[in-house]
Amino acid sequence: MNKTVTDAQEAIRDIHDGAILMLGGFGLCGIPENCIAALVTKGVKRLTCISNNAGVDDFGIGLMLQHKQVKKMISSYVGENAEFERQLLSGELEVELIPQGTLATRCMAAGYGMPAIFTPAGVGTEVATGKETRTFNGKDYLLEYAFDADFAIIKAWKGDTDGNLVYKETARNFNPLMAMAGKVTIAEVEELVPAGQLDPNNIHTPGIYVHRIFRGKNYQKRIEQRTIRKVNQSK
Amino acid sequence: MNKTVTDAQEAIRDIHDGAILMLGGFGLCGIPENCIAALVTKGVKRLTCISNNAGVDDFGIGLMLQHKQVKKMISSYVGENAEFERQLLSGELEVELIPQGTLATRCMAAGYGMPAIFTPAGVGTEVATGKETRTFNGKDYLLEYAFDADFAIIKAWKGDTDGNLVYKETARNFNPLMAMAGKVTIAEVEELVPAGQLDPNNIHTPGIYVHRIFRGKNYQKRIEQRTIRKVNQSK
Amino acid sequence: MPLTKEQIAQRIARELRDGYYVNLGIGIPTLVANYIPEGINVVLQSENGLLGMGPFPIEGEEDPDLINAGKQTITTVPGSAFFDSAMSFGMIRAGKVDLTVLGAMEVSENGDIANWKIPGKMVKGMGGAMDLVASAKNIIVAMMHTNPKGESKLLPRCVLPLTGVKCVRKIVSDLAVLDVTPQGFKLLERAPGVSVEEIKMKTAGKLVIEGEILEMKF
Amino acid sequence: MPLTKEQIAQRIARELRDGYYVNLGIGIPTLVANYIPEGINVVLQSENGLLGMGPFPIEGEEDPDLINAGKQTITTVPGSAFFDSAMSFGMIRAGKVDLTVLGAMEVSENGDIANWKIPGKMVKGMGGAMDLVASAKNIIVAMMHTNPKGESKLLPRCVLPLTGVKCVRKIVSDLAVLDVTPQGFKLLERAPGVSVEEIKMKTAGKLVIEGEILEMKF
Repeated sequence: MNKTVTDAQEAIRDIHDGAILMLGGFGLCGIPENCIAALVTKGVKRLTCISNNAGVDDFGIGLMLQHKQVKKMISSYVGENAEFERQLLSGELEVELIPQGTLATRCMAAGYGMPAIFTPAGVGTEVATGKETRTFNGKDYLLEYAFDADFAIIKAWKGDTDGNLVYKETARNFNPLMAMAGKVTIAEVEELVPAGQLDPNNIHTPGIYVHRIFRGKNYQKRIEQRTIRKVNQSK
Repeated sequence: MNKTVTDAQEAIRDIHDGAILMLGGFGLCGIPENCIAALVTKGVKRLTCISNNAGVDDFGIGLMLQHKQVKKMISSYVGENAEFERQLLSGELEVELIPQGTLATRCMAAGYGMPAIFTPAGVGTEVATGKETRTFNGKDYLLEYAFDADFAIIKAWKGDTDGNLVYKETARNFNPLMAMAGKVTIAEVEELVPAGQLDPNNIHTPGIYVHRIFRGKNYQKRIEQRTIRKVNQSK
Repeated sequence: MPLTKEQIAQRIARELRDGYYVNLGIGIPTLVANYIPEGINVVLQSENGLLGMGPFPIEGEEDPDLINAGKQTITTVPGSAFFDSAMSFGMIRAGKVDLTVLGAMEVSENGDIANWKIPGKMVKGMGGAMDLVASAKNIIVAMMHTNPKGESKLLPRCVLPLTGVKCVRKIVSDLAVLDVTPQGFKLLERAPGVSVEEIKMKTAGKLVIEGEILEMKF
Repeated sequence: MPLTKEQIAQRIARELRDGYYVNLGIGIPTLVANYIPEGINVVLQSENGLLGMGPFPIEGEEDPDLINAGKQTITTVPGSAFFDSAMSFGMIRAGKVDLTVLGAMEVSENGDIANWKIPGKMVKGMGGAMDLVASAKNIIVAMMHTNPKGESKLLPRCVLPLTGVKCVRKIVSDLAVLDVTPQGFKLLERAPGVSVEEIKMKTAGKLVIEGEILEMKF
């Protein structure tokens, strides 16, 4: 069940104007750098992007914003991103801000064939506006629907030719959830190995969820908040 | 955050008559053998057991049935178990049979703080009797509630003193789901190591879900259907 | 001659397509794995938490931690992955499994299936069958055309408690291959030496016969 | 003297109990990790997918794949575990996290909190805050008692869009420690040298004062 494609360009070949995309990563950690670059080069437009964050001005999804490829962002935190703010305030960009756990669980729901889930996040806030509320055991929950995305574009640490994936540390974040949720799932990995070389006990995303996989190149892996302690400081 | 206890007896010390238990395993694969033996010795009664199967006549939960400790079984498949059938037909044992995926997902829902989930399993069948049905995108789903168990009793392959767990092969099955779902979760493991010795990328159940852990002894690991092929047979 | 169980499995195996993820139920469906056509790559899912199920082990290599949903000892193939039961049924519900093959006690002409309970007689439980039939995109039933008493198992309506409704797409019995269509059971092929007349006689549900019905070849 | 940010963190750290799983928000809450009392073992959860967060790395050991929810480079302690965001918020929703410490722009006397949006001015998003406040068993807010204009941030009702309702249990500000009770903000302790009078003046919401209010000691 070989799922390999040569590169990002081939992997995203059929992503069309107006597509709904999920993009993995938390901040700039674990983002599909190669696919984002290829989407910018391809110049595909009017995208809806479901992603926890919108990158920074000159990296990650920020690059797609710079090139005005994004019609709508569905995110939980859009942080420090001047171009994002400019497009938002000018009305060029539509933005739906949703709680991070809701974002994660709506991805999981799609991957698990659950049409909707209940979460207490946002009850009593403007997030609840227009949503169905339901009480279970005296606590209120919002009904939130599974996402319906055309493509999930994710980044893993290691992958095999069958599409099995392993993530590294906190670069896992939304990647395995979105991997399960896309109608077509595209995975870029730092290391691509033949099927059989990953420990089947430690696969984070089984290959059944992955349609295309390739080894990415020239990862920058930028750090947003480089924070260090002095060597003699205990904490 | 040391969660270790000395043995099964100490681990189950406060399991009381009438308690609702979850017990991990699929058939006899990955069942908490030590805890089951301790429950039999302790003689605790009127238990409700949520477990995919009910063991065989003389092993697994079958032992607890033999000693008439079980008031109610919630399972998906109760297979070949003469004593089970006898108690069921005589009315001694209450049984709720539910679809396997529903069982799994109701455990997960408890562990993920979701009060209920939607599944299409059982729509149009007697499983749907008395349950709320809801249509999403033209397909019918049943509303199924998260389980509410006093204790989850599970078996892992390796564990560390902080309660982090790793399962082996298909002995994983319901164990990680039940681990998340118990008010008190008791894990028995084949190998217990100091915190820090398991790869944090490959933890199946994070220690936050586990309250007590101990190294089990004398595992029998019985095989229900020993099936082999001849050496020169390809399949 | 009615098909043997092996031939039913062999016929079903011809429905496999390259790249399929397939869930095979207990009994005849398990045998389908022995007849996967040359050049066709499929991955077998076992709902107890495995993708990439391999053949049964050779003697001495049985691993009690490695079983299929029928609780048989098995092996894995390269590229396999283990996961928990929630993810397993998650991928089933999400339609990631391309084909499900399972047995049945009864199938109705509108595609209902009954295979988990005989009231007052048998109460083993539905296991994962209700989840599978509620979600699979493509369901093929492998079964005998009649029960041991000679009564048809292809009915206008199921008598036994249902496992799922309007879900079966195709039936491969010992006598015939049939599609479940809005018009009823559509006869596609017959077992070598079995007449259309015999199939008619042994099918209680509505049977649609159009044109010549060819014999299966093995 | 009002407390410094470090002192607020230090005071909050005294609320930690042995065995707690704790989620620390961005800003002052992050500093709480520096003051965990001797003999108290806590495990820090970072909602981007980590249990067992350790201190910041030393120079040269920053790992871009290892960050906290504030996107800062971090390290892990022995016994740590990584997981995806669904499990992370799953354990939060299921009440497995014993204590959440986060910042606020406003808190109301009934425990409502606002900390994610200033209409027309700031739209960064709620991140995980709404999930945390909707589910945490015990929420402590770390904040300045007043905003830069000197206006109270402890209000009868929040003016800004809410993050969560009736969820805050305790506030540690630069001036005081207060519990949120059915009667309103109950003053428990005051910063060294800060008078009850000043706290009264700077608390717009209902303030409950019973008996002598002791100074915090550092």
